[in-house]
Amino acid sequence: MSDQTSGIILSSASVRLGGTLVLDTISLHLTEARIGILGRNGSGKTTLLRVIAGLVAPVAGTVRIDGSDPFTERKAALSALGILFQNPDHQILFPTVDEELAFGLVQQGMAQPEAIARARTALEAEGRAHWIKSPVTALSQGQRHYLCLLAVLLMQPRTILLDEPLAGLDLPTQARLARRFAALPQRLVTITHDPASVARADRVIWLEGGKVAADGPPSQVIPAFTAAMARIGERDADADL
Amino acid sequence: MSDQTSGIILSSASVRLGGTLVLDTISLHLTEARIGILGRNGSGKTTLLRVIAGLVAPVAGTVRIDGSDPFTERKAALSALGILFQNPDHQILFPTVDEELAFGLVQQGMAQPEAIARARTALEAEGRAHWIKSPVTALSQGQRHYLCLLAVLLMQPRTILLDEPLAGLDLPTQARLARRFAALPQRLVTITHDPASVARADRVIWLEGGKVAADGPPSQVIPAFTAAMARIGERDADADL
Amino acid sequence: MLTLTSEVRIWAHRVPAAVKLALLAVTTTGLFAMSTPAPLAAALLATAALYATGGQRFALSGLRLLRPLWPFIGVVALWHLWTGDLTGGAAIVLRMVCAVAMANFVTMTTQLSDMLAVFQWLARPFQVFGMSPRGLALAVALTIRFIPVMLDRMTQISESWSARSPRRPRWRVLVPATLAALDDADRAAEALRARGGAG
Amino acid sequence: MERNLTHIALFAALIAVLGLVPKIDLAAGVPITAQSLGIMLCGTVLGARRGALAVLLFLALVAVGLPLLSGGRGGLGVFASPSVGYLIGFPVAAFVTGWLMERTTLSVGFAAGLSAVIGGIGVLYVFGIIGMSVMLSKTLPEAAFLGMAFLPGDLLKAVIAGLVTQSLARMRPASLLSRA
Ligand SMILES: Nc1ncnc2c1ncn2[C@@H]1O[C@H](COP(=O)(O)OP(=O)(O)OP(=O)(O)O)[C@@H](O)[C@H]1O
Ligand SMILES: Nc1ncnc2c1ncn2[C@@H]1O[C@H](COP(=O)(O)OP(=O)(O)OP(=O)(O)O)[C@@H](O)[C@H]1O
Ligand SMILES: O=C(O)CCCC[C@@H]1SC[C@@H]2NC(=O)N[C@@H]21
Ligand SMILES: [Mg+2]
Ligand SMILES: [Mg+2]
Repeated sequence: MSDQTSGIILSSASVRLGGTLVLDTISLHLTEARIGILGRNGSGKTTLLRVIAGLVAPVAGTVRIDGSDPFTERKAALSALGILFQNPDHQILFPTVDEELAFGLVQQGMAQPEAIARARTALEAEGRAHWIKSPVTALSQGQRHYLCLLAVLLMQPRTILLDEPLAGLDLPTQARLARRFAALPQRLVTITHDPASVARADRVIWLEGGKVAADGPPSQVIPAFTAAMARIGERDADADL
Repeated sequence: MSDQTSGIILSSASVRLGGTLVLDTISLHLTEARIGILGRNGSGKTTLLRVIAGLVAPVAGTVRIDGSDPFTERKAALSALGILFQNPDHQILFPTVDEELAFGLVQQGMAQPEAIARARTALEAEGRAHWIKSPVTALSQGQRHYLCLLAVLLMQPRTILLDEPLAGLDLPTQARLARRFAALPQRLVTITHDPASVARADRVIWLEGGKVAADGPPSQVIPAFTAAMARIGERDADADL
Repeated sequence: MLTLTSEVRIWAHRVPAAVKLALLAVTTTGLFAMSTPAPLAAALLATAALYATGGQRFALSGLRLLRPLWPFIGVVALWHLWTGDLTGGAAIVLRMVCAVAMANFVTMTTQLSDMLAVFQWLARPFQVFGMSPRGLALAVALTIRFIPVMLDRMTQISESWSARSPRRPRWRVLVPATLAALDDADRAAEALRARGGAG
Repeated sequence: MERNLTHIALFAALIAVLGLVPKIDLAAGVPITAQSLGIMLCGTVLGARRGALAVLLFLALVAVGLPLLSGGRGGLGVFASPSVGYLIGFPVAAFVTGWLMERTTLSVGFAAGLSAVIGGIGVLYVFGIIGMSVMLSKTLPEAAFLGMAFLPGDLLKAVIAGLVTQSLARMRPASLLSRA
């Protein structure tokens, strides 16, 4: 694969949801190992993730992941991308841990018994073999988050998209998950409204009203973002709150 | 009302949910204006809020708000306490802003037209008169949060319980809401897992496994909490994640 | 989730689910062909014997499953005492109790997954309507997964109501609850697509 | 495709959750239950096809042994009980309710209430009453007499189905698949 087509490429991509233009002619070529997407509530971060993952189609422009269209070429997209949604309860589809873990593998063409066996091996490797038959409702929120991560990792995607991966978790759990993320060999795209959590990324993109407001190394983007947020926070603008 | 009975009093209160003891003989007398409740995920913070608000009954011990039992004396509890739940989507019950705001007033015995008029006045005072007929779904998450707060304030409770009031909101919105909270004359009980947001409370209570682990001024409780969390976060304990 | 499959394992657990279901269909049809109490009583005795082969604990839990039939037996008895047609009444009660007990026996001795497999096989003709067996399996898993989620949501919504009202919410929770179901459905669809879809 | 599937599954779950509202046992062995409201909502919100499939899915789960009928009942036995007519009628009722909802241009709330009365009461009662007459060996008029005990409650449920559907239409018009 040439350098021209590898990575995540958006060319003048726009997304319209329920009549409003949520992403407005975004062009990006993402190849770095650790990418952060910063922005306020409603700035279009989750929508950017969804269009990259091929969950919505752009109304204009194109999206290519390693050369293929994630919306139409689903098989290719599955091995290219995994997503960790913000809320594990929006991601978990099955009543028990083993079914949840096996599902993605079966989707990739593995037979169910083999998929279950692989899920078991993965859990054992993580020291959590006792989870295998647990109902997902018996896991705590942090544990459910972790389960979702395992399910994504099992599918061995080359890139993982994380939507506010640490929101709502307590500090020790945040620390542990952050360490786990840091150790992953995959490319990570992390969405957040908290600049601190992308301070060590290779590249940070600041979204504002569906457009790219800034794009560069964290040392450059984060101070600008923080200053802007502090400025807005001081005002008591009606429209925003 | 004597000092002995005013405020929020829990005497050896225990709460059992689905067979597990979630709060274990808690005794507290809360009279301060700004109270913070800190704790990890699953430590029982939300359950403490629910038992104080009379939404669940303790299996042992008693709860008294200004002398009355919030579980059985609902009328008294409503004027004593308002709650801002963590997720506004679980709190908003009506399709439009005016209905949502008027609901609590009608429940307190006001006639519907008068309640709607009061809702309108309140929105005007906040510079948001244009919201009055809006469908709640047209509001952003921060705006919905704010709507919930207004709905609680309209009922003029003497104490407001806030469950993770800033979670998931962007920094400017957090700054504005925090200012709004700071300006309220009511007693505020704020639940959080983030020590920074209760640094300026009069009193901080640290819950751990359904028991009070520490109770005192923030200058004393917060450093201990932060240190403990950092210590736990460094370990990679299986059971917790 | 709790199922009605008995935790006391007996010989009938080893009989293939399809065989049990086929036998059940035949015997139930047979029951409805009988109209006098004597053969029906014999059938009920045979059913009782079937339960007895599972031991006391098994038989008792089978008896518990018949409890919802009591009011029905009462009304039929009264009705037929009043009309004087006692044999007719006896036949109705015997047939009902026997049919329900036999069906329960199959339920109690069949694993959920085995039962589902038979249903998937039976659902194959529906494929022409665009319902794949795989889709059915997915839908079943999703429903079981979301029942507790939805219950939680309902509790939260009623608490939000109770926090502002001294009255009970009653049917009013249905609006936000249905809305939550619709939103959950949209999010689950997306999560499904993110991992390969329903195809 | 995925959206159809998840909507069907979530509404099957909704019917199951409504089974936790306490039922009232009546002498004829068929309880007064909130689940018939769930049947109506499947039709008014999801429309004919998806609504009926959601109900079929729910019934399949009951049949395979999950205790999802009101009062924690389930298994194959309930299909040999006096309720069987109603159970068979459930998917048909949801279908007719949804079909009417899709076809009328009346205001949403009114259309939903009316569809629920015709599909969720009229059509359902035909099945239910025939079922009771067979299972209880009663004549049709006798069975119909027994079935009338449900009428006040079911009319109330139809009104609720109308109100709920109307509120949904106001809050999230795009979600009302029966009118999409
Ligand atoms: N289905 C929809 N119909 C209409 N507008 C939508 C829809 N989904 C999202 N939006 C709007 O698109 C904008 C961007 O939404 P998005 O979820 O991408 O924001 P975000 O940056 O992820 O915000 P947050 O930090 O709150 O998660 C928001 O203003 C939202 O209201
Ligand atoms: N209905 C229930 N049945 C059984 N256990 C429950 C129930 N509700 C809560 N729990 C358990 O009680 C404990 C405390 O729950 P609670 O919601 O009060 O925690 P929390 O401190 O608010 O956590 P978080 O920060 O995640 O919101 C958790 O371990 C939870 O699993
Ligand atoms: O739970 C069951 O056994 C199935 C019950 C069917 C009950 C029918 S639905 C229409 C009518 N209205 C009620 O409230 N109950 C019956
Ligand atoms: Mg988002
Ligand atoms: Mg909580």
